[in-house]
Amino acid sequence: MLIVKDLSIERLDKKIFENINLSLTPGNITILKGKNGSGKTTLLKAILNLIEPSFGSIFWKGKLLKRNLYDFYNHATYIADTTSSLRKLTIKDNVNIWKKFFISNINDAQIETALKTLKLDNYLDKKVGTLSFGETKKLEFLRLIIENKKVWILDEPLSNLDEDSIELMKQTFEDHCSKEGSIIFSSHQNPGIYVTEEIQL
Amino acid sequence: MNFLNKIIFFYYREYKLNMSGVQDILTNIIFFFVSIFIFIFSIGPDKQTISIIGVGILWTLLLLSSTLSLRKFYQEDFENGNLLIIHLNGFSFGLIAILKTFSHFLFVQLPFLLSIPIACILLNIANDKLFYLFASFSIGSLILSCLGSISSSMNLMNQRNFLLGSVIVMIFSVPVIIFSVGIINMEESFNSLINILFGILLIVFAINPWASGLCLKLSLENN
Amino acid sequence: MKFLVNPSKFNEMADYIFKPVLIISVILFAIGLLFSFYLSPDDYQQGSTVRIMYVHVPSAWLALLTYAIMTLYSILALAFRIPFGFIFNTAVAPIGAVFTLICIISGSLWGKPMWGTWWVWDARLTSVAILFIIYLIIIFMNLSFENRIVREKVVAIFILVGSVNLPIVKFSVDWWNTLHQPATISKLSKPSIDPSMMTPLIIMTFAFIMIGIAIAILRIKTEIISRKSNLG
Amino acid sequence: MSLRFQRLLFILLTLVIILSAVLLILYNTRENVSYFYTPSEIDKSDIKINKIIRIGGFVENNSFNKISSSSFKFKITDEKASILVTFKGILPDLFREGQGAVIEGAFVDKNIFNATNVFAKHDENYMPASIKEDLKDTGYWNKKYK
Repeated sequence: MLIVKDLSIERLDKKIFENINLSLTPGNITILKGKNGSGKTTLLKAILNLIEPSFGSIFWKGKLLKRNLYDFYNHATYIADTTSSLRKLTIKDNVNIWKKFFISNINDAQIETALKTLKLDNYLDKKVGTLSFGETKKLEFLRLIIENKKVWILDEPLSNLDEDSIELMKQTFEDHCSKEGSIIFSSHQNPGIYVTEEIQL
Repeated sequence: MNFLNKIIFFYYREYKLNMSGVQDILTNIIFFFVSIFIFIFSIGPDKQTISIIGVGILWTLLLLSSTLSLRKFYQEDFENGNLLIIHLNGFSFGLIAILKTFSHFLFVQLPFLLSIPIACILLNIANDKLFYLFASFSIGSLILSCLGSISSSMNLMNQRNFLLGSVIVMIFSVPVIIFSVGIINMEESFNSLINILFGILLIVFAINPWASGLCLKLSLENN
Repeated sequence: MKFLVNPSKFNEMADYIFKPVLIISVILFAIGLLFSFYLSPDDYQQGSTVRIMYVHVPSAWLALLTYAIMTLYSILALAFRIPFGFIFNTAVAPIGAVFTLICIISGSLWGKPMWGTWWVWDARLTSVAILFIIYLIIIFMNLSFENRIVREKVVAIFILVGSVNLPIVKFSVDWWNTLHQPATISKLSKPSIDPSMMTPLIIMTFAFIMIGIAIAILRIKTEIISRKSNLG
Repeated sequence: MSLRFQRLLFILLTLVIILSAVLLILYNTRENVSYFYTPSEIDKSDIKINKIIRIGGFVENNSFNKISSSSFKFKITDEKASILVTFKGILPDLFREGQGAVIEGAFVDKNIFNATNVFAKHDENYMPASIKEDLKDTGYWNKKYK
């Protein structure tokens, strides 16, 4: 599906990384490992076509990503390491906005169970701004369920999560893979999650 | 149609976002009125003078108050990553710029437009000028929204000098002010002046998606 | 002509031409000032006040020319990915601002005795004032971004947006009634200025161009060096 | 609405909009950004009394009258209409009969304009003072320069 070929990126004439090759096929989990500033986020942004590669190319479904961008965006969810939920609104409102904005085909019961597993179902009328950092992070992952897309692109999903939540993420990941989905995520620690491909930056 | 739904729900999102911070909009309007009071008191009780410079005061304050809310334009959505999410949902940056401009007009400028009649009473502006005021202000504030979009997208990554965005809006709004104040003072040439204003609106409206879109993309690439 | 778009070629070329350009500009200034103060005649209406023109007009031309070239380089830099355009814009904006300022100051010194006022808000003077502020905004933008890639591109976009002001400055006197007189020298018609006054004007214009090029060379070279050292 | 289609749409829309906008502006600005009115424009429209406006034109020949040391009376004309102007204050050096001028002020009654400011307007012609005399002698002067 997604193939990255000999990708190199330079910024201000300085090489960030060179010759990255990876392929993301259904049921695949790829991890990007590396220290801070090694270019994990840059690589993810290049995959999202936000950053022009200096050399090499990215393909989606056999076509150049640039030519097939709209289709790719329709199949991918990106979660950055920021809080994209609106802080002044309640969890319920946020979920509603996402559900409508992404034209989600998920029904309310599924969202409720997801909220339950994330242990957020008691705070539905609480404003996001009053939640703890870990909780907002978990709320962010709710978007993965709501958007219900094949390719997940996650930037540092496991930082700031407790062990229970990491365990939960593990299960979610495996679940997604068994449904022919594919995941690429970055991490600076060893997550202990089963991955099919590991890329060191 | 799928995409039309997306646009409608983009505005649903904007509506929710703005209503959650409705006190910000109200504060803007309070700023507008308090400034009018200050103008009236600093000029003195001469009703004649106030009614002569009233239109100028209205325009200055509209400009100032709409530049006050410039940082709300893209900055929040940029910092919390929503801009990227919207883009990934199939909106090109140019389209985001256009939609956001209309949203700014709806939620920030429209309240001003609605409060103009009250401001007119305070500033002793004759009732028969109300139509001209509305005509020039509705086009002018749309132009201000477009300019605001351009300048605030330029200054997304500008961490040091917040005022620069306002200066950019103000310097480009000089022709707008010239012509729209002209409408009030020269009612006989209303048609051609409103056409000029409309022409300026079309130009900034056409430039807006390109300039803002490019700046948005740049800032998202590099933050 | 590669030195116009390539930093290292530009550096080579600059080493060759910097000194000659500087010398020529000094000579031209000497001749031009001599002409404009002693050898040119008084105007039939304005008397000797007309001599302000020999500073005012070249600086106004150069203010416009600088912005036009910056616009050109912005297009080159954004559309054809030529980074030298960004270097040029950063380096040259203050020069354009200074030319505009000279133009404004000499203009008001000229306006006071002739028109009877330092300043009026007619279309020409207003648009030049806006041009000056646009230059200032470009300079301040260059100072206030931390990320260089974003900064130079955003500035280039701003230059392009601001270039709508250029035709307004140039044609304001033809399109609208202004207190400022229409253009004396234009392509379409014979200049309405006497040769004896045209000569110092042309000499002074070339002197201004030469000094502008000399300062631009210096500033572009420092800009290139500072960019290189930022990387190291 | 793919991203490329959005882009194409934008390009087309931009071209159409900019073209029509430029036409719209050029068609309408001609009369309206004037720093001043000409006397014949004043003649045609009915300008209100006591409204501050500017009028530009030439000082009519043989119309300049000095009432006292700092108060003057003259006519501003554009060869089709002329307006009687009174002014108290200091006139600029360049102000003389036959020369361009812009005056700022208001009509005190239907025919008399009271100027608060007078600016001299010079034309785009520059020539040595000596040549002007030559030209006048040959009669070439009036034909070419106003």
